[in-house]
Amino acid sequence: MTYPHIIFFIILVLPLLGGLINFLAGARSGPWIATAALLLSSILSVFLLKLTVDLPSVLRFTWLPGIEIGWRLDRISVSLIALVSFISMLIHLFSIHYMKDDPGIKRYFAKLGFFTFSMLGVLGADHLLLLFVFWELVGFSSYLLIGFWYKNEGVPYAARIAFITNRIADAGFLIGIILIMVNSGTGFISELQSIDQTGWWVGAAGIGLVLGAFGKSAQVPFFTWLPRAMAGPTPVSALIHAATMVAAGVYLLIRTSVIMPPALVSTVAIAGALTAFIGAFSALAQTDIKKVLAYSTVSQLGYMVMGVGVGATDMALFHLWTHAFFKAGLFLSAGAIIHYFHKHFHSIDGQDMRNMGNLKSVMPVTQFSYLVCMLSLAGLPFFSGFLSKDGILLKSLEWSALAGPWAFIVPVLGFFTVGLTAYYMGKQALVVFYGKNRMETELVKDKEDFLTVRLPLIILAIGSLGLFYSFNPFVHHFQILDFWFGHQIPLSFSMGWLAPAISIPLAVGGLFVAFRSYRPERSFTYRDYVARGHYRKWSMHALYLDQFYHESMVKAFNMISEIIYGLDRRFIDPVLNWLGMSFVVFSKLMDLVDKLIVDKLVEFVAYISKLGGDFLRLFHGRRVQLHIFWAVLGTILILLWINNFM
Amino acid sequence: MSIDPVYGLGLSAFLFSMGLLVIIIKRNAIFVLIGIELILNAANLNFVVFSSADPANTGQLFGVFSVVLAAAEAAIALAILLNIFKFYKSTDLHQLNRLKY
Amino acid sequence: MDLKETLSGILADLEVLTSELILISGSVLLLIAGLTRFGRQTKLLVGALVVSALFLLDNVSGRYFNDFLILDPVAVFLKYIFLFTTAGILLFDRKKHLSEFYFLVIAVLVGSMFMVSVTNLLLIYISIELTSYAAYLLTGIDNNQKSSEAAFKYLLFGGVSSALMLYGISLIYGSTLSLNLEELQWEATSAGGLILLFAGLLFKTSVVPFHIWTPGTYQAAPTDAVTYFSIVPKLAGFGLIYHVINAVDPVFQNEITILIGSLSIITILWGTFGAILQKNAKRLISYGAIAHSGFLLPLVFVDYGGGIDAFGYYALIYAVMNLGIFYFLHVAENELGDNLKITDFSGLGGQNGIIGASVVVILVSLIGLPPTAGFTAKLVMFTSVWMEFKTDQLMIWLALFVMGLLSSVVSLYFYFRIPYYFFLKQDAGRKVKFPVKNVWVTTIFALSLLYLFIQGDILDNFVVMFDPIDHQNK
Amino acid sequence: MIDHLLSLIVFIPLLGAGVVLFLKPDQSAIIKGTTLFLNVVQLLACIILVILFQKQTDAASITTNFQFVEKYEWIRLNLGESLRFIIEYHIGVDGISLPLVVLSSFLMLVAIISSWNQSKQVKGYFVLYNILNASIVGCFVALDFFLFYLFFELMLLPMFFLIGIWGGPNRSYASVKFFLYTLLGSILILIVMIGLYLGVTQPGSTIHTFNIIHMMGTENFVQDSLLRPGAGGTIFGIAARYAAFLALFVGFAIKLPMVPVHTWLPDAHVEAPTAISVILAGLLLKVGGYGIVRIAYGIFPDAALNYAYLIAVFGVISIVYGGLNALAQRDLKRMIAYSSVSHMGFVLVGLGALTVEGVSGAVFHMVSHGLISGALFLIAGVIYDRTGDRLIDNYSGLAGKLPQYTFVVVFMFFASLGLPGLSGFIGEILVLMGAFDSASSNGLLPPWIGVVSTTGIIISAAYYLWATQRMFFGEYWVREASWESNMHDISKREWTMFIPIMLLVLILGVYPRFLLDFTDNTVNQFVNYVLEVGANLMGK
Repeated sequence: MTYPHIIFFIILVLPLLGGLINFLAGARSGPWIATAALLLSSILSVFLLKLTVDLPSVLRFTWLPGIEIGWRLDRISVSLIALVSFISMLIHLFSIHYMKDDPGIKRYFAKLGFFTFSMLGVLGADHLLLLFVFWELVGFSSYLLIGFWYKNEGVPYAARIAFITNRIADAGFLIGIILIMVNSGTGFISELQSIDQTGWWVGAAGIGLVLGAFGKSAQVPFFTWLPRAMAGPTPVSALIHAATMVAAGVYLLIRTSVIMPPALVSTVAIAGALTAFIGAFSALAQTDIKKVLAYSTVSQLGYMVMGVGVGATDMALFHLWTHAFFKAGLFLSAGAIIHYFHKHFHSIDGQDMRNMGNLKSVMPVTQFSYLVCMLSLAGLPFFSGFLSKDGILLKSLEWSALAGPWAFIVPVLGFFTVGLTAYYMGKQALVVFYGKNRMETELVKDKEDFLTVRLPLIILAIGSLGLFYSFNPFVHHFQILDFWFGHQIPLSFSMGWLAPAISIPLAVGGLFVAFRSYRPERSFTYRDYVARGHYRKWSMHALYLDQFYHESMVKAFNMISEIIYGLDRRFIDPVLNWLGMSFVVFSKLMDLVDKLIVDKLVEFVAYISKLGGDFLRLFHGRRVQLHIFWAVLGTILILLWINNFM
Repeated sequence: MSIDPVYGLGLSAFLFSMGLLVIIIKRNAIFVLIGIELILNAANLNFVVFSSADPANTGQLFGVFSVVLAAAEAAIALAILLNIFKFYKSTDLHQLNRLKY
Repeated sequence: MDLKETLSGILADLEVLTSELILISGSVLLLIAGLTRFGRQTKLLVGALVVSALFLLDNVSGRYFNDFLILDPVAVFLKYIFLFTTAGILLFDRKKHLSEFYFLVIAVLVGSMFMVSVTNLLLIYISIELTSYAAYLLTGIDNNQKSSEAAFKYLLFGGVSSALMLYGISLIYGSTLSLNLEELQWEATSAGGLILLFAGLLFKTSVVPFHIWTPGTYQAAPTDAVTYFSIVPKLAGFGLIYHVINAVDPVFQNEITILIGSLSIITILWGTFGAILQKNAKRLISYGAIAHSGFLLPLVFVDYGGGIDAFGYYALIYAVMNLGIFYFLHVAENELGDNLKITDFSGLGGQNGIIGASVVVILVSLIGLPPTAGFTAKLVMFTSVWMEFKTDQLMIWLALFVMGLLSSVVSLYFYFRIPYYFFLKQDAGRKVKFPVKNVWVTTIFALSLLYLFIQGDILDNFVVMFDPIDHQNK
Repeated sequence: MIDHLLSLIVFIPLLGAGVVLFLKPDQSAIIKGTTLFLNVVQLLACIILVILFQKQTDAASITTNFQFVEKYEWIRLNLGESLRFIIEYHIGVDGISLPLVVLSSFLMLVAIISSWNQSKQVKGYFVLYNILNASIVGCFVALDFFLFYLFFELMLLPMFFLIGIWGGPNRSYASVKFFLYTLLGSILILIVMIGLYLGVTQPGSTIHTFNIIHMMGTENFVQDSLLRPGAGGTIFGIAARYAAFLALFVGFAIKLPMVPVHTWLPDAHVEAPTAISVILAGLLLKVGGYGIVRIAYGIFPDAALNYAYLIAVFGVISIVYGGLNALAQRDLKRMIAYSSVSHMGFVLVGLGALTVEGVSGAVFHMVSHGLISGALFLIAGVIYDRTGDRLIDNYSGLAGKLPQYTFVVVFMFFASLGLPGLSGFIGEILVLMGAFDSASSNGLLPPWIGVVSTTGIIISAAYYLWATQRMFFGEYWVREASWESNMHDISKREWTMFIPIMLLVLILGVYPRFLLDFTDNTVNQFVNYVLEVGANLMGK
């Protein structure tokens, strides 16, 4: 048990202990204990980072006879451990405010602690099996947290769909793991390079791993559960469905992309790009503040997966890092808004953007951090988002140049999504914070508590500033990154300037278009914006507002996004339901077969024997002479039978 | 002059089948008993006919024993029949159906 | 052979028959005692008689009364069983006609003892008739309407079958001109005669064509009479079949084996499937008894060495089982009234758990499940059938093997209806408590079945002495 | 006393039965007390057994691997001079049967606590209960086929009455069905037993024997026996040895239960009282599995190799079919019963794979399923005691009213669907590894078996979560208002049942070598035995 591992175990166990102690302690002091535990573990993780700066420390032990598993702390895992524990600490802090008057607060913090524990386990594990153990625990804790308010209608269903979708992906993941363990003899991630990759099983195992990653990181076929997971408390969405859990899939891809065959890697790239595009489009038509952020997460994850696909694993990791900060920031500000509405305007739906507006007057700090994170997400220079996203786009350009003509779809989708992202984030910022207040009643001035609300928002906002990572805003080579992720190979792009040249105008253009249609003066029209179902009526409104050129672009946008969204709501999601339903119908059939055929067989045998009984009873009638007759007949038969042998 | 044994056997076979017929057909219990006696006597006849060929004449010995036993059987049968008559007031076999299965 | 020599020979051989002689004279004394005031001690007298017969029965084997009487270990073993059963009958408490009843019981006993030790045609006929006549009277002993009707029907059926037998014997005599079966030559008339002889034997052992009388008679006759003639004459009949087949043995072809095999299969199936719908408890057990005769028949017929040992083992356990189950029915009749329906048992499980448990043990033994001796009996029986199948490869033995196993599954269904109503059905109406004496006797029967299972090899020193008499080299 | 430890473990409950027999029916407290005390003594004896058990024995092969062996001559019968056979009281325990013995005495203890407030005919109940305990433990330790068959049948009688008298509404149908199904299976086993004991003699003598170890030795077969390896004989067209193996396999598969012959399980479970369901699911199913490993695989290794693929296919069918059926159930207990069918399918796949991971996974899964399904039926019992109704749709939102109960249910449901960190996952992962490994190592199973059985974990997730969602989440609502009054949370008595099981499930989940160290050595020898001996027998 080397020295770093002792510290790692302390970091690992602290959140769990914090959660348990809080569960036992009173409702007042419990949450603070949990947050303190998280603070301690994030400090320790920074200290751990310094310890493992040069050589990774490995610990191995036999878990099952003949199977050895273990932990490995190298630069990537420790830095992510630091990220997760830091973000989780901020979320804990915010949750104290957010969940103050909720009866189940003790249960909430216990579950949050359990989640952080399992997430850290995923990051520390070296053996695929150990990773799978914590992988499932992460899925389980997300199920618990999504279904936290189990009394509300639709929440348990959302939790169940989330867990089952994850479960389906994890089944594929498990098959992949077992194939690797059985055929290559070792399951250690660090030894994946060394195994010989001939044999049919490598492809199948690769697909399994990709399946697992796509399930957890909500990529194309599996992303339907993420918007539904918004049913959980907002800090939960911030921590799990923005910063950490969904990133686990990307982390897995980064770790195991080594053994995947090249064809598979390029499909991953395309899938990532596609998800980015679909996520962005679906976010356009949303009215619920959290749904917009959820779809934007899907789209950003698409970027990371695309990054891994095109070979820019370090850029993808960096995007994961920055995305954790600004997306958590966005979600927490959304959480602050929802909490504000919940406290003051109980009757009005706190999540619907249509009755917000001019909230900047009421929540200045939230508005500031929201703005910073939003711009970082949109990818404007001087912000962290720009650095990481453009790194990926640059690499995708270079990759597509090498990969061949068909590969250009990836960068095209990537750049197009930059514009879309800028558009819907700009729209959301304008609609929520600027313009006039769209509610009947007047906004109530409410001073947010500094420590539990403002501090996390400010920290996250700072975290998503560009200069935090590199002094020169345009150069993708980052000194700070070296510190965090170890020595980076400098990006020697021949067309180093091309990516920013395309992405910046797109981002600014997207923002401008959003500004055009949701200027503060005009944002009042957003009040009766009715999307799903009556979508036609809304697109009409947008139509006469803008000139024909502009209007065709907007309507086209809405139509496609509505189709995409429709696609999601009517086809993919129902597919899973239908699958569920078919399971039920099919199993009802099975049950019927069970009752009809197999049981009836037994009854049939019983019936036959009863029939036999009846027939025999005839002989034992009452009249003796009949008996004698049968007996004599029997003897005669025997005599006949014998004499044909004589 | 000695009678050819075949005739004796033929007669006893005839008696045997008549006895069987009486047992099966007749309704009255006494006739059934008579039927049984007929078969027994057919067997006796057989014995006597066969013992003619046997120097030790064991057939006739057997005949004597079977007559004695037939008498014993008749005695027991009639005793039980008497008992039946006490209850059923008739010896008609079709009446004897108290024994439901 | 002058008279004096034969007489002295007879006198010398007489001491072999001491136990039978004691029984006969005792029974006559019994009748006389019945008339005087000693009547109350009849049970004691019968007990003394049986015990003395037991002591005087010596394990001797040989040919006596110049081949009229042939004793071998099988006969002696069966005699021991008969005497134990008679002692068992004493346990049944009987109120009316005490001395006449035991006189007839001893008559049947003596008849059966002779049946197992003769192969002479005349003595076969006499011993069968003696047993049958005593059995007819036993059935009618209670002198009520139902039992006298049953007695008369039993008599008619028995009379016809013994008449057929006599006719058969006359044919056999015709072909061999001697009363000794060992000289039988295998040709048309003697074959026919043998089959008719079997008619009488099958009647006694209630095997298929001649079993139709069993359910009616068992249902109507008094239970202790039924117990007696469901064990002693039946086992004696099997003993006699064994001796007849041994006497005629060398002449046999495979056809006779197939005939006997198919008869036993039909008997087993008839007994098992007949029992399924029965409502009356005694009638149900009678069908079970038919099935058991089906199991016993092949054992006497199997010619590989172990068959007869298996028969000895099965016969003893069959006797104990039947004594046990009929004793319980006898006790139940005293409590719940005559003509016992199975449904009458419902709800009794509550108070009298112990007697219920012992009945379950006895029934489990009748089915042939492990913890009881019934299982070892069935195991030993199936082993002999399997060994026989291996020696002469006749498919009939395999069929018998499979049918036997299937019937024990089905037999579970109908045998378990008694405890099913006893325990599972609730009928709070009647408060019935079995007297302690009866409970303890039933438990003894159950425990003896369990003990026979645990200590299987006490039979060994009985059975091991079975070396069949070699009939051929006199 | 040490070398009679095993007999002690088997006969303590019988002593209990004897003592209870002589108590009067109304002394129910004393009856329960003695039974509980004796069961605790039995558990202590088991713990001593575990302590003294040597994990690594230097035994050459599976047949000499047994410890605590006791062998006395019991019955010596001879039928004619040609057939003398001997039945011995021969018991012993090895790596595979030890965990099952400890599991049975532990679950029996838990079931006593669960049947503590049984009020109807208490004396009869506990006499039968003790006999059941003795016969189950006897089954796991018997090394003589006759003794094994004796305990195998002895188990049926108490179960028949326990379900029949103390069961639910139409209990009589369920108990008769249970009895007939299992008896049919045991008849098949009886036929093979007779064939075997006629064919096998003690080494160096002509006395036939029932000893399983001798039956495993191929040299002990008599020359003309049908079942002698290499003997050409065929029955109904199949080679004699293969036909015997199939008969044994079907006989035990009925008990397992395997899919086509499983329909007795849901009825028996729905009607059985809670405590008896725990024993039925926890132990009786394991006897089936154990029988296949010890008797069917042990005596006919060549047939086991020949039919390994068939067994695995039936295992997979059981997994999927059981799972789908569980999804369709409206009664909680019936759903759990079908989930048992699905889980035992995993055991079959593990046994079919015949790799070290597969078989140790199967044994581990049997123990873990015993614990988990025992707890699941206790859970169903908790609801049933309170409201007398088990339909899932009659409840909603119980989490609010019974928080502790919900915690236990979620814990057990996730243990059963194989959440890592709990024992269910270890069993499944080992079996799946065995299935995939066998495709490459001994080529018995194609890879698709592993893939399809992995879908099993999805289906189990589906029906467990659907049940939790309908019963425990959402707004609080109960069908009859009358149930409101006794909807109290888990009582202290019930916690004493749940805590030990949950602890064991957690310990086995986190540190499985706690159990696998015991079974590892025996499983290795077992797999080598089956593969080597089987292969050269098939060759012959």
